[in-house]
Amino acid sequence: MINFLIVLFGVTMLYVAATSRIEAYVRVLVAQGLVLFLLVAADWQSFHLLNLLFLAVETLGFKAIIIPWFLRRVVRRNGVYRELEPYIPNFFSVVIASLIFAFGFLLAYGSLDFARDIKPLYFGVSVSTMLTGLLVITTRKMLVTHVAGYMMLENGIFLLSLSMAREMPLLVNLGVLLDIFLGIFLLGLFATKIKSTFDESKIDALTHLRD
Amino acid sequence: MLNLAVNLVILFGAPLLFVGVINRTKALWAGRRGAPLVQPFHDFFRLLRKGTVISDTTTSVFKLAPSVNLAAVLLAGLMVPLAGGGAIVSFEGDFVLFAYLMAMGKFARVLAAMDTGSSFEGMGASREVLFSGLVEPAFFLLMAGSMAIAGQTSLADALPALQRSGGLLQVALVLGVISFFIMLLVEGCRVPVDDPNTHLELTMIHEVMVLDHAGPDLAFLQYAAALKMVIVGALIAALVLPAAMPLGVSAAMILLVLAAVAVATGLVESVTARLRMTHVSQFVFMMTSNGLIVLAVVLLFKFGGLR
Amino acid sequence: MDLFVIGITLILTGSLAALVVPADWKSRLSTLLSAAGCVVVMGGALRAIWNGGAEVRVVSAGPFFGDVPLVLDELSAFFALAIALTCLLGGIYGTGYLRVAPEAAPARPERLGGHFFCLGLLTASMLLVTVVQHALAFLIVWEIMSLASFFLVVTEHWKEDVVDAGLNYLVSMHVGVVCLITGFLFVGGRGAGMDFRHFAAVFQDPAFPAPEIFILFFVGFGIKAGFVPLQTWLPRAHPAAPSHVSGIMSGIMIKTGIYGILRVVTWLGKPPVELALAVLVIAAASAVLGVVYAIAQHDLKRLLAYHSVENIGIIGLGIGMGMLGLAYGAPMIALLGFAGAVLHVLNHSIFKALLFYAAGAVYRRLHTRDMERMGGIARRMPVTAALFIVGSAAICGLPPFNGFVSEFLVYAAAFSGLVGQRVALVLVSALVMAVLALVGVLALICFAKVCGVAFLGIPRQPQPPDMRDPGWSMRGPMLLLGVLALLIGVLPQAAVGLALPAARLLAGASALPARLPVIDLLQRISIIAAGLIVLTAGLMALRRLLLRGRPVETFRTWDCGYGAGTPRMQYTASSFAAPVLALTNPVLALETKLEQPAGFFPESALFETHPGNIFEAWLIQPVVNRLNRFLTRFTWIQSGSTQRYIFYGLVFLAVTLVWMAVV
Amino acid sequence: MLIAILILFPLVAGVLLLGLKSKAANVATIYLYAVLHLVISVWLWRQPSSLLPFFRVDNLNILFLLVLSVLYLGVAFYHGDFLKQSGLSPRWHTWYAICLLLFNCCMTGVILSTHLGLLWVFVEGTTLASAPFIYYEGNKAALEATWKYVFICSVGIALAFVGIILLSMSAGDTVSLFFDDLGANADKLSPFWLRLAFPFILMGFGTKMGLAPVHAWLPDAHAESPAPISAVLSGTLLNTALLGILRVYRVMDLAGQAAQARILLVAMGFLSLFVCAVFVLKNRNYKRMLAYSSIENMGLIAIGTGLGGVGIFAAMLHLVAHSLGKASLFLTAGNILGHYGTKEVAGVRGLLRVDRTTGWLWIFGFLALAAFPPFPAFLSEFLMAGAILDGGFAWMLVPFFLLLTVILFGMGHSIMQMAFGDPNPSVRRQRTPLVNYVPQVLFLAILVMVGLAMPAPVYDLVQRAAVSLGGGR
Repeated sequence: MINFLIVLFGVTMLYVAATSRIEAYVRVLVAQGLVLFLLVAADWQSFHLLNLLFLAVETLGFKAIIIPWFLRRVVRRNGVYRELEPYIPNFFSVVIASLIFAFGFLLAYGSLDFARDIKPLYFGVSVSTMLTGLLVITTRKMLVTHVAGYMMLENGIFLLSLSMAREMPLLVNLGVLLDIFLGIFLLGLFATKIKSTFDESKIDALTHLRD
Repeated sequence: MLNLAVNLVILFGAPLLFVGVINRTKALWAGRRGAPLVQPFHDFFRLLRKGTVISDTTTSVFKLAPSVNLAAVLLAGLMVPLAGGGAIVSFEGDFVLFAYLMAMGKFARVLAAMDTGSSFEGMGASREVLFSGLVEPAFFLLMAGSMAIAGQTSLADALPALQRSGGLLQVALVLGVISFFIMLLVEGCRVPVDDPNTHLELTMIHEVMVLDHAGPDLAFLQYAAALKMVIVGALIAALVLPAAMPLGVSAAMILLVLAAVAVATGLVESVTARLRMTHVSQFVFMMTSNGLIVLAVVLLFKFGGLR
Repeated sequence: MDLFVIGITLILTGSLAALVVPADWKSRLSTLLSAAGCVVVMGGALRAIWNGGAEVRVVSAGPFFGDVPLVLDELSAFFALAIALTCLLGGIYGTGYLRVAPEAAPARPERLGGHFFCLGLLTASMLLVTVVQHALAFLIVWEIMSLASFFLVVTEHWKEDVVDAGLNYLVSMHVGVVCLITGFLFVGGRGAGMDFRHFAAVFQDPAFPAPEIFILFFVGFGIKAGFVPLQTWLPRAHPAAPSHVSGIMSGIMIKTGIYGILRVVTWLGKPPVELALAVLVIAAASAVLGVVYAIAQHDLKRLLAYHSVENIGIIGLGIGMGMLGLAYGAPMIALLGFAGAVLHVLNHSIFKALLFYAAGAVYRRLHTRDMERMGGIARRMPVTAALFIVGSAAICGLPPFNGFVSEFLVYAAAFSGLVGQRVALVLVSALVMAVLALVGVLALICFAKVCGVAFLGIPRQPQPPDMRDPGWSMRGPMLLLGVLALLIGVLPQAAVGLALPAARLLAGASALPARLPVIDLLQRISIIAAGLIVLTAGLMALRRLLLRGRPVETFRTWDCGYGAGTPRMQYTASSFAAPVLALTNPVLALETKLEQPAGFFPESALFETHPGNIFEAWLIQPVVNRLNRFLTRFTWIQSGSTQRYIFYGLVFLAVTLVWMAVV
Repeated sequence: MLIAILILFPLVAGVLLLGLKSKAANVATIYLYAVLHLVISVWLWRQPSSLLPFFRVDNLNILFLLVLSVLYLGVAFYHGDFLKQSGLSPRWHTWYAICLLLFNCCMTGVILSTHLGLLWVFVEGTTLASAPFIYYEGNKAALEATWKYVFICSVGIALAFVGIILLSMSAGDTVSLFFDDLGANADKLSPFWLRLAFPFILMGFGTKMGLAPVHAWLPDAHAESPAPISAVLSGTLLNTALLGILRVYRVMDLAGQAAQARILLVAMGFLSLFVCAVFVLKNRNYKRMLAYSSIENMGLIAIGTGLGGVGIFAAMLHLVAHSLGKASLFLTAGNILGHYGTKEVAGVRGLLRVDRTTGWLWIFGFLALAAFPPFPAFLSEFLMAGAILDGGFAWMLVPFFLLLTVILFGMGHSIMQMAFGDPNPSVRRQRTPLVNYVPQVLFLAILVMVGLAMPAPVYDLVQRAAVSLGGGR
């Protein structure tokens, strides 16, 4: 069950790498939020109640609802629905993404003998998620995509922090903190300022400071 | 004491006679009878008796220069080997002082020339410093050669060594004589370097530098010029004459050599034309190349074992 | 040593006073104090030289630096003497020089505070350089010296060319100090720590790459001293600086580089012959090229700056002969060579300062350094002109002035090598003599040109009404320097006596006899020098006698009967130098502007020569350009695109992760 | 207790100021906190203490703390006039003050925290608190700079977090993330995870510290933010990030895994030197130039740390030298901007004629950074070169000094062009009160004191810090 969820999580990343429709990214974020929630719920016994509630709010409310809703609003307002001319064709990004995943699983496998008490699958998927998130950021041009990619990176990290089998509330909560702070901050800045200052929300608009 | 006296006489008496000989030679070669040998003495004393005309642009440098020049050359003269195989003043490395005293004289002459603000004299000065400048390194190379052989470092002791050792060094000797002769032509401003009795300022060197001097100043300058020729002539004598001779003989020999040199100068002046200014430096540089060859020969002789 | 410390304290208080006291007292008070300090230091130095042996005082300077030894031995003392002398006179001259307002900027007295502060700092740091024997402390003092002089160079910072000069100077000094740092670290790394007194042991340890490190030091100190090919800062900085600063920098500051080299020589022990030869080659190149470049200049102060390169070359020849003597175990040659070098340091500081001060006096009146616009100065500024001519004669090494003495010592080293039995030594000595002669000749040409074109003849442009000799604060130091130049020339024994202990220290020649034969030679020289003066006087008297009662008229210069000669018809500096430049063109990178006169009545014609500098053109510029091109090839790094920035991170992460995981 | 004041004061004061909305109160608070900060830091220096298990003063961070306080004091006083000139509305004025307080609070937190996670939180806090300043000018460029700053640093921080997770993996469930704990049980850590963790942390905090190749945000941010903030950013923020790296590096060292970490640090250091050399040659904007030089100096510190031994001492000394020197330069740059109204080098000529004090401060600041005596940067670079030589990498001296010389040339060129020459007559000398000079003079004076005759206390400070990193003289 859990493994299925994790694999599902990974697959969503492949989908992200494949598609060029921005709303798809948003949906993926929703899906990932749900998956993470389920994962948290799945080993509920390793968290005490307060912590559990906190995580639930974070995953379900924040990751799966608020941010996607926010991003969608931005997309709607911009009226830009597609990630046109990415730096590399989607085909290649799929290839790279799959390579990344292969690497991730290899790493997981390699880490088996060092692993004191982590879940290799978690580990592999989370690492590859993070890398794919970075891949998305570095290959796509729309700012909103960047935010989405960053969120995926966050999800990967969240997954990684979950991958510690033993209870690590501190770290997990720190991860949550990270989400909330920077997520809000980035989005705030992005939505309120950049759109009003720059007419189009392509990243190219932000390449004036150079030497 | 006697030695000193004889040498002083030679040193101070010979110059004007030297010029006389040269002029007489030229005259004879040109088929004229020419002026008597002592004519230069007459000219000299006539100049001394005259008043003088001084350019209104000049400063006291102009007045001072002839005396400085003459003093420097006289003192330089004290170091050249003369009769009795010794110089009046002689110590290790005196050749350095000798060369720099000559240079001091030149410096004074040149400043005096520049002081008049005449373009001709500037021209002459610029040529003078260059040509007689090219002489010095060569002179030092020759000295180096002979010193290396002699193991002595004063003019009087070093120069005779070349012909004393004989053998391969005859080459060096000949080259040395040639070089010193060139030096004489340059220092004395004779053809082919310079033409003492041209009348076109543009082509003069020494003569144009003294254009504005008159009276005693001119006398000093001309006497110094003649003295320089005698000094170099004496160097040649020191090269060719065997060192140890009784005083009288060597005095006679030296006068003989000087006369020969004067005649040679006159002949050269009669048979050759002056060189183009741009070629003079090559001509003078021959002396440097001679110097290098002499040095090489000496090294081969001393260390290479070539005899 | 006590006197030394007291003197330096006085100087420093003087320089600090310049900052605090009210404006109109700044120059007087600080100059007074530093002058007093200099005098005290001279006293200390003289005592140290006469007592002989090294006076040591160890200062403990906190946990970081540890104990800093101050050592005043014969070498340090001699340099300290020269430095104090030059700075003493330079400071006094400076007060007068700065009183006249520099053009284009009001010399408001409070602006001078910083200037005199730097002047005092420069003096103190130079003096300290000669005694501090702790690597790190030495470097600090050294750099402070460079900085102080840098600020003095940029005194007139509103002029555009100053930017170039200042930057060039700063960077050159940095390159130099980098070499020094590396050298000291190499030595210190061998367990010697920072104390110079342990360095000799390191250098003489066979395992230690002494020659390489010596070269490192030579480069480091040579940049300061101005050996070719690293002298490019020099002809820029000296013209840019005010004249008293030029005098001090060119007269003595660059000699601290010489001091450094000599100090390293004391550690070196018995150098390999190749090293000595290398030094000789560099020195010869510096001497010849320096003077050749000087001949090509029209800027009076730049010309003098190039002559510093020449004289550094002569000093270098002395050092080279000395090292050669050490290498061949011929103490007498070593002694003479080093003595010549060390004495020439003092002599050059005297006549070069004199020349710069005279040039400064002229500059203050004419506000130009271009010789082609001068001429006829001697008639309005006779004292200045006379002193400049004296300086010229001295720098050309003409008797009866001091330049001849030190050059004679170098010659003496050469001809003592000449009579030796080693073929290499004979050959090298002969060549050294030839080079010295050549340099002397070229110097003579150069100064004949300067004196003739700038000071004698007719003014080439209308002279300002206030065209007269400077006031006593400027004239006094010049006169004193002139007298010194003559004095050392006529009585060389005393000066040589001061230099010999240092030379003995360098030559390590305890074997040598107490009374050296060279002293007798100096007796003869001083007799002849005196004779020259007396004889000249006699001839002048004779001349007057002859002319008594005879007509002495003045008339215009002979002009071939063409009655309308103009000042512009005089021989120009360019034309005077042209024959020489024609011969030396290959090394000059000379660019000539020539506009041939055309037609029977040519409207205009033009002939100008602008000397370049081959080392700059062929050695330094290419390197700089190549580096520049290489670096600018990487400007894509900062392309402004966020993705790319993050991509760098990604790549870095990937690489390091793999590396970490694999290795 | 004292530490509590340091951390809590800004929070409380911030709330109050929000209520008051009075400019006077804002400025007063800024001053008060600055003074308080310095007093307390000095006190803590004399008597180290700790708050809970989470904050403590030890030999390493006291150095950072003191630098922070001294620098912040100067900057705070510079603000006195700066805020008056800025003409902010009371609301924004207040927010500015609050952000400043929080920013400083977060940096203090980073410095004092004993727990890796906590340190990380505070680092993140610094990003948040400082971002508004970069947007200060409110134009496109400012926005772009802010976006890059926030986004790139966020990614970096996130990766640092990954590093922390990996580290805790290697720690297993026996060892906590307290530095002492990690240090004490370094042998129990699993090397594999440790080695995986380090690159993440190095990159994460390295981004914040501005080490090449993850430096890219730095020039933009430092150029866009107002002068006093640039001073803080460059003078202390970078140090705090460095502290994070140092803490982890120390753990690696104790765990015997440092070999590669060292190579990484040195490599990044040289890369930073290179980047600076590339851009300082052709720079047009003098604030960007200063930013690049920050990259260079961080690189030097990284090199020193990587070399170990004396190198670490040199790095710590260089940290002091750079912070104060760079801060004074940035503040001076503020004055220049005031006079000339442009950040372009080309637009500034004859500074010495327009405003002598600023001109000389500009030059001396440059000399302080260009490692000329009597400034301590000279000593640190000397020791660094020594460390390179001791490490047996003599060849490394060539690029080291070559790059430094290029940088000296590049910076010196711009600096002198600006300081010397004749000013454009249209340039008007703006009113500059004393507080715009005093801080720089103070900083430079401290530097001269340190560089010329390093007092024993300062020496101990640096030496102890170096020793606690396993180095020192």
